[in-house]
Amino acid sequence: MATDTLSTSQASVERTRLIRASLRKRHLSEAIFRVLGLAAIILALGFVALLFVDIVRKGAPAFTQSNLHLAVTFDPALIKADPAPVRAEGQSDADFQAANLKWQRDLALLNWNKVIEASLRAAAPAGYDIDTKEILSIAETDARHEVREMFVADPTLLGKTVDVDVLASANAVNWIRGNIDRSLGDAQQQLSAPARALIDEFVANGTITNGFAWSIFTNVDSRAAPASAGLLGAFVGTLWMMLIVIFLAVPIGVASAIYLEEFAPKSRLTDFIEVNINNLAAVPSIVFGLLGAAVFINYMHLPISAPIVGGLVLTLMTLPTIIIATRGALLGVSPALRQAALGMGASKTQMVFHHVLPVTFPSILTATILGVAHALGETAPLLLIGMKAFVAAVPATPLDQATALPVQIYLWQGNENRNFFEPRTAAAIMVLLLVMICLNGVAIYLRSRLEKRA
Amino acid sequence: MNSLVIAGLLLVLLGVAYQSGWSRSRALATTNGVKVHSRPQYHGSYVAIWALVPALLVVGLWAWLGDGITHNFIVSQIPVETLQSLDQTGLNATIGRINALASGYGVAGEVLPYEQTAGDALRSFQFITFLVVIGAAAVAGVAALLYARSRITARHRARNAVERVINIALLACSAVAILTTVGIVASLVTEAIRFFSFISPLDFFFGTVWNPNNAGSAGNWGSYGLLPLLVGTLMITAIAMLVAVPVGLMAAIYLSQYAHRNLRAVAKPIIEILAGIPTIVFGFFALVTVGPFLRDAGNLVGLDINATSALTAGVVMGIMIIPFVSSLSDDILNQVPRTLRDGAYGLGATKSETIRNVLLPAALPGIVGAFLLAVSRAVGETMIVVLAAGNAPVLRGNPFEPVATITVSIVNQLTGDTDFAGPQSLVGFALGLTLFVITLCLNIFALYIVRRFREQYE
Amino acid sequence: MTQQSVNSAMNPTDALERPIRLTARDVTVHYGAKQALHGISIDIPDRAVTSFIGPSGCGKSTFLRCINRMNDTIEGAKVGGTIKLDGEDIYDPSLDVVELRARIGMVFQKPNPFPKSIYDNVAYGPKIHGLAKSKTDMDEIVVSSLRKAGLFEEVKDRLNEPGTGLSGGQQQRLCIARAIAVGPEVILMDEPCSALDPIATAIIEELIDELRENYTIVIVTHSMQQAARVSQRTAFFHLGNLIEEGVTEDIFTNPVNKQTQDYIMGRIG
Amino acid sequence: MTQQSVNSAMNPTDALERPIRLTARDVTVHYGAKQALHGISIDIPDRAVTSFIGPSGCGKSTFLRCINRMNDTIEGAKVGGTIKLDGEDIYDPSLDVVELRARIGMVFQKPNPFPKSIYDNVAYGPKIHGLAKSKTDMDEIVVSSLRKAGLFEEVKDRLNEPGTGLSGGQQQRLCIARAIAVGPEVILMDEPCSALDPIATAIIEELIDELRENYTIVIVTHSMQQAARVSQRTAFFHLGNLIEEGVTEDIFTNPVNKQTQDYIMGRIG
Amino acid sequence: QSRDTIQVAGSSTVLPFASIVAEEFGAAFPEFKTPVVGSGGTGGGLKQFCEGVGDNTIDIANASRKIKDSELEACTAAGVTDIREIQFGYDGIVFASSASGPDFALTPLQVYKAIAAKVPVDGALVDNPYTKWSEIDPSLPDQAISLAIPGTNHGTREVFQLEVVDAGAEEAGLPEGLSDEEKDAALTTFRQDVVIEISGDYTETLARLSSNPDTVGVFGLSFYEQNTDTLKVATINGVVPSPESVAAGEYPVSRPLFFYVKGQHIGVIPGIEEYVQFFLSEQMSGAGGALEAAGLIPQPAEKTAEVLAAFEAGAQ
Ligand SMILES: Nc1ncnc2c1ncn2[C@@H]1O[C@H](COP(=O)(O)OP(=O)(O)OP(=O)(O)O)[C@@H](O)[C@H]1O
Ligand SMILES: Nc1ncnc2c1ncn2[C@@H]1O[C@H](COP(=O)(O)OP(=O)(O)OP(=O)(O)O)[C@@H](O)[C@H]1O
Ligand SMILES: [Mg+2]
Ligand SMILES: [Mg+2]
Repeated sequence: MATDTLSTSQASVERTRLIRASLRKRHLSEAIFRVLGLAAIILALGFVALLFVDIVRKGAPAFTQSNLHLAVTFDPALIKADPAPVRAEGQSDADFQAANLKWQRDLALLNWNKVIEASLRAAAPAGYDIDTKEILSIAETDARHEVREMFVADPTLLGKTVDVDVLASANAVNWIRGNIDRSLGDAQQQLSAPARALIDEFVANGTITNGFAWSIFTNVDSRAAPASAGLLGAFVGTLWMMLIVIFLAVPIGVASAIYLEEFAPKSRLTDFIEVNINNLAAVPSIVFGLLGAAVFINYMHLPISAPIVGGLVLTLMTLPTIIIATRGALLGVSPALRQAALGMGASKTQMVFHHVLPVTFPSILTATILGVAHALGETAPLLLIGMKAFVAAVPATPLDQATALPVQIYLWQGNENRNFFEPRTAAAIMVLLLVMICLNGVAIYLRSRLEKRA
Repeated sequence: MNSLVIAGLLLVLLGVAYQSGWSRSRALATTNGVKVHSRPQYHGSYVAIWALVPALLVVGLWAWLGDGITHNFIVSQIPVETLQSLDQTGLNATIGRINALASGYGVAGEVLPYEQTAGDALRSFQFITFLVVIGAAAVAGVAALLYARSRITARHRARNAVERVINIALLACSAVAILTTVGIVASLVTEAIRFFSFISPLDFFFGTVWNPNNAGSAGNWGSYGLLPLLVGTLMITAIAMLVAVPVGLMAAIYLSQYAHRNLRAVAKPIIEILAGIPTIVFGFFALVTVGPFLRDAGNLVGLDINATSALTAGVVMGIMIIPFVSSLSDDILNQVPRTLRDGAYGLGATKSETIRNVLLPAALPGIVGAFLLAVSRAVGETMIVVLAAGNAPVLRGNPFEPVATITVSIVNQLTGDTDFAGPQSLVGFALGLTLFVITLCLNIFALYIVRRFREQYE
Repeated sequence: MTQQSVNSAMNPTDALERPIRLTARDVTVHYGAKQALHGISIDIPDRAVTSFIGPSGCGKSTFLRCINRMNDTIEGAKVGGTIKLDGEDIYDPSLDVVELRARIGMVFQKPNPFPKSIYDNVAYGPKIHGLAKSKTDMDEIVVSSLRKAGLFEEVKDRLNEPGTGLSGGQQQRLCIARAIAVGPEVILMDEPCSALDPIATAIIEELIDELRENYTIVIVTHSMQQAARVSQRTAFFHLGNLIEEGVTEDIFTNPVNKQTQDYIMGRIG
Repeated sequence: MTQQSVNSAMNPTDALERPIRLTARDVTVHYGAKQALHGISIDIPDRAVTSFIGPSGCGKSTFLRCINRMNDTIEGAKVGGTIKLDGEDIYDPSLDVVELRARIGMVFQKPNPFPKSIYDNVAYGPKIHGLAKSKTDMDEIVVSSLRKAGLFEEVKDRLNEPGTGLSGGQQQRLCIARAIAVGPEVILMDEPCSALDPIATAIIEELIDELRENYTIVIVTHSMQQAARVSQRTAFFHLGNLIEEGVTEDIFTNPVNKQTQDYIMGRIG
Repeated sequence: QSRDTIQVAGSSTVLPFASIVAEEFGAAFPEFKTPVVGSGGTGGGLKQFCEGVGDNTIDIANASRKIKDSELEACTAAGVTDIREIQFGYDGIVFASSASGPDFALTPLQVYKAIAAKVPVDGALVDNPYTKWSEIDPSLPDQAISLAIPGTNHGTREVFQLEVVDAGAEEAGLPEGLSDEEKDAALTTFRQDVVIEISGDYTETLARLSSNPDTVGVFGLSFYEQNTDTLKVATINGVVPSPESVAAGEYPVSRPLFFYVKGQHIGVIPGIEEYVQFFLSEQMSGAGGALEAAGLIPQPAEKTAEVLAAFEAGAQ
């Protein structure tokens, strides 16, 4: 027994020596592994940071716009139109409307650019040598509509001079911001030399100032007047689609999850449905676009470019996500609760709707918001159902033509006036990301709040 | 308009029926004091369902048969001699004209007198049938209402009946998923078959040249070889996985095994933000930032890298997939039972040894499944490729050169200036079908592996 | 604590004389391929406490769940034989199981109040069964049920707080109140005290003793002491068989069967 | 089956005379805010089996895990006090925990072989610690460890099959072999038989009895019978405190403490 | 109640022009809503156009080519019988290279020699031997050949094929006695090493230029005009592309642009007639009009008057 002890203790000394010998190497490889892991995290976080910083850096300038402060004179010499119709005694509504419309149309046919030109010239140093086309290139082309609408609204302006803010043109902005290298020669600049000089003059004397670009949020897309292009139309289009997704995908998704999880007998059919749903969740989104084009547009003849079709396609795309998440949530409900309900004499339906569903509500809500957030950013399927259209209006119903935020981003990034639209695209992305992050934030907040309450 | 009227009437019917069932049940309970099987709400719903279904059936029947009946009516309005002189296209055109007249849209050219009378007749026919349908629906609904109401007794099991209906409705909802799949397959297959009537499947699946002719050149369709697109897709996918897998997997390992709770609480959601960023944003990022950066970096080391290339798209797609890989891996690592980890620690294994020798091998099947899911996502990704891969459908192996993928070709062919009835745009559906089949196989395989893995540790 | 309840237990023979409420004949249960009960026949008397004892996994809970058809909700469970409540076959297909469960209430091992207010917990049963005509009706039902469950005094000021906020013993009494609110004839309890501390256990045991005056009670317990304390009749299960059944005192002092003896002596289980 | 192993247990006083291998003084453990151990002091003798008993949740496993610093791997666990192995503080920051765990092996409640072959399971420890110079060395270690664990004969023909394919009892012995292969001085076992059937349990108990000759063994068990059968010393834990500790026979026949008495009589737990 | 918004879809080349007109139309005519302009390509637009008559179908299809007979048939079969073609101007296609690089003065022949896979040398087709522009013609820069041309999904490709490649090939003189197929192949097979086909938009072409500054790319005139800071235009046959030179027929690489109006919708959908008139008005598609600023090459006023007259005649 004693020798035995001796030999074992010798063996253990030897073992300890062996173990110690390799320890340093093992700890080193441990450290390397750890550093690799940390590097992966830093890399991943770095990507996020890079992406956000890059986009914000690019997009921030687009949130300022260059305003041109003009003193516009409604010169009767330029505005040769009949006086606004006044409602005559006994004139019918329709007649008055018609007269009014005719008056407006006559006004529209006038060349309001002359008014703009005159006020630009008035703002320029006396006797500045610049031709009509060049000087008009400083103001955005929609300035004339703005002035005309002022006049339509208030015909008494005739002969008066009022201060009006209009947007500087996209090319003027490019010049002011240096989006195009200012040292390039005449041939490579969008604006002529006199126009550029005049812009600098305007900036110096305060005729052009920068302000926050509310127009991005309040205007619809524009091609004729790029500087006034905004996101409102796309935003509302997206809103319609999201409403459709919420009102279709959520009830249908939750209902199918309930059926599959609570009611469905285990059969071939339900297995099949299950496999199906799992697969649908991973079908590329563009395939849903093909489906939408073939079924909703070609077969069912729903209007093209309409949020209703986009909403339906996104609904089908979001459904599996919601179903899977809801089933997960239902699965997590404790059997004790179910038994309690059944034991009380609640029917299965009552059990589900009175007890199980309320308990899972937070999870379902979160899954829904995340699903909707995902649908919100989806672009590819929308391209295939014609939502790549140019729509200069806010869609009033889901049947009206519209684009969506991500599609608007896609359209803007391809715009030929790249120097101007690159920041604007980044700005649109910032808006989209903000909406996205808000949705995710709301999801996280709701989940934590509701879970605490439960 | 018409449908609004019908919907409104149905709603009224619904309300009336519910109310009558409810009050009947209420009356039963109060008058003779017997115990009523179901609550009044259930009786109300019961009668409402009974009333609604026949009414809906009538309307649905008309929606189904109405077109045929109207068609026959129109044909009957065309004078026999005219009818005989028309071929199928002519007949369709005439019917179109009559329809247009009836609906108030004008028609081109002279309106023949018989067309005018037919149009007028059609308009009144449509009005009358509309009234008849509404009437029939109302009669059916009310009759069913009365019948259902008469069936209400104390022992009547309205709740069970209503619950059965709810059950069926739920089943119908879950059938939407099947319908979606059926819709996808049907729409892809029918259009793809039309495509294959132009181009032989052999040329499509094994062709090495992708050069669809432009819409102008009728007859000569061009070549539609899938391989350049497939190779491009695979190349980008491979690059994406090369970025996403090491980073995602290591990030998951670090976060779940090493990181302090606070770091995890911050880093995990931030990484998951990546998953929520729309792909168009990644595309833009790739186009204006990553691409030029890679090009300049390439110039520095003497590599000729295109700004828009497989590399650019692949790297950015890899970044996009990182959270996908990391959260799936995280789940799967967490599913490996703690006892296994303890076993290794108990033997004196260091943390990294435990992870490398025990955790990862045990989690391997699950992780492979997760990677396959990530692959299928990369294969189906569109917008990054549209913006950043350069759209060059040429068969080549250089990742620094632009490539095209299946998805991007679908977008190009379906939104470009292509001939809508020719293979130029139909090929989009054949490509979609290919994509669908590829991702389907990947998914089924991945789900199978993941499920097997889960079962192992259940 | 136990002294008093044992004292208050009625004379054992008393239970035998009471009319039979529930009769089970040859009840078998299969879970899939596995047979959990091999033909159980037993009579359960009115207004008395019958307890089921036996080693873990012997089928006590399974049989209990047969009595209000809770086994219907378990996938793959198949019940054979007949169980009659007042002579009416409860597995008769024309019988509405929901109605049955309103007549045969159940209390579970782990207190499982709904995640609703205390009031709503108790009111839920009466609501779905349409037992209250008005709000005052309902208030009355809730208060009297809570009273019967001996919980009213403790919670009367916080009826609108969630039931899950109560202590374990209170939760279990809430579950009993909830079961009582529907006005059942039979109450089944599956190890109602196993998740509770001794003090809460004693309170529940007292409560059971009181309830016995108005309800037929069947209780599953893993504690022989508890069975001895609260029940008038005891049935001993083993491996899916009903080994022995009779007046509690007899079973504990004078078991006929060898297996019962072994169990009571602590030699098996 | 138990007869034999109780017989083979050495004379109780023998254990007292053995040198002390492990000493714990005032060991406390917090899991986050919750204190799981309230100052445990105990001496554990060399080459004897010491068993920890006590009701569930009393901290037996927690204390066991302190001994080879497995608690380090649990987030939020904080250990106070000192534990010395052969006079060396195992919580000394300069001590390498990897090396410590090679000296103090552990066997867990649920058999947890790695999803590798039987051979690789046993070889894993020697491999990472660099104990085998050659393949033959390794073979030798594997075979002798399997032999010591009494498993070799049963698995010698399928060393390359996965360890997870063995029966529960074999898996547990494989885990013991795996622990032995590293040549530990102390072996900790946390309810090693609770997942096993009686026959496998008996085999493991016998094995523990054999291993005692060469190793210091600490075993947690929930079965007092098992503690009586295999251990020379017994420590009784309750609510995070070490209530009583001493020669097994004394603890069971003559407990000093009232709580110990209650536990042994089955009144608590 | 029928729709009150005009719906337009079709060619992406016409899209910017139609968008501008739509916008201005909405601004100028208070009684009409702003028309919606979708894209989807000429084919896609005509497909929707030919789907039938009614609310669910579009009113106007933009096209960068004439409607094909097969498409007309489809239209007729679906009841779209009154189709009015409006040609409103030209699209100019330019070759442009990096602004910092040398000037290019190209001819179709040179371009053909640069891109064709096989070129005729002494009456036989041989593999294209040229690697530098200067090898094709000493007047061209000593720079490696690299060309980014529009992919086949672009309408522009058709003009490029017709006006540059086919014209160049004719000048080069393809060998006699080629079968139709061989001839077709000779005309449509390009060198894969130096020719890049761009399936994306012009931004993509521009990206290629910035990757490889040696590249000469094909752009729309308007795109070039907006990006003169990075691009430099090449002359063709010595003619500088400009609205004037195209309109005068001197610059060869251009094509007419169209839109098709569904006559049956006139008078039902409000504003169609006005839209067409407005589109063809001086201030829009005329010389100096808004569309010219956006890159449209106006057609002669007489041609416009003719088109308008034909439209209005149909509208009776
Ligand atoms: N849902 C089920 N599916 C399959 N087998 C089951 C199910 N429920 C119980 N069993 C099996 O049926 C047998 C009887 O189970 P039961 O729960 O009735 O036992 P018990 O006597 O209540 O035990 P305990 O005292 O542990 O609660 C057991 O062997 C159990 O494993
Ligand atoms: N990882 C942990 N985190 C938080 N609390 C824990 C953790 N592990 C154990 N505890 C708590 O510490 C206390 C002691 O637990 P321990 O596992 O040591 O008990 P035990 O005596 O082994 O019980 P059992 O016989 O059930 O295994 C218990 O209250 C337990 O809930
Ligand atoms: Mg039980
Ligand atoms: Mg333990």
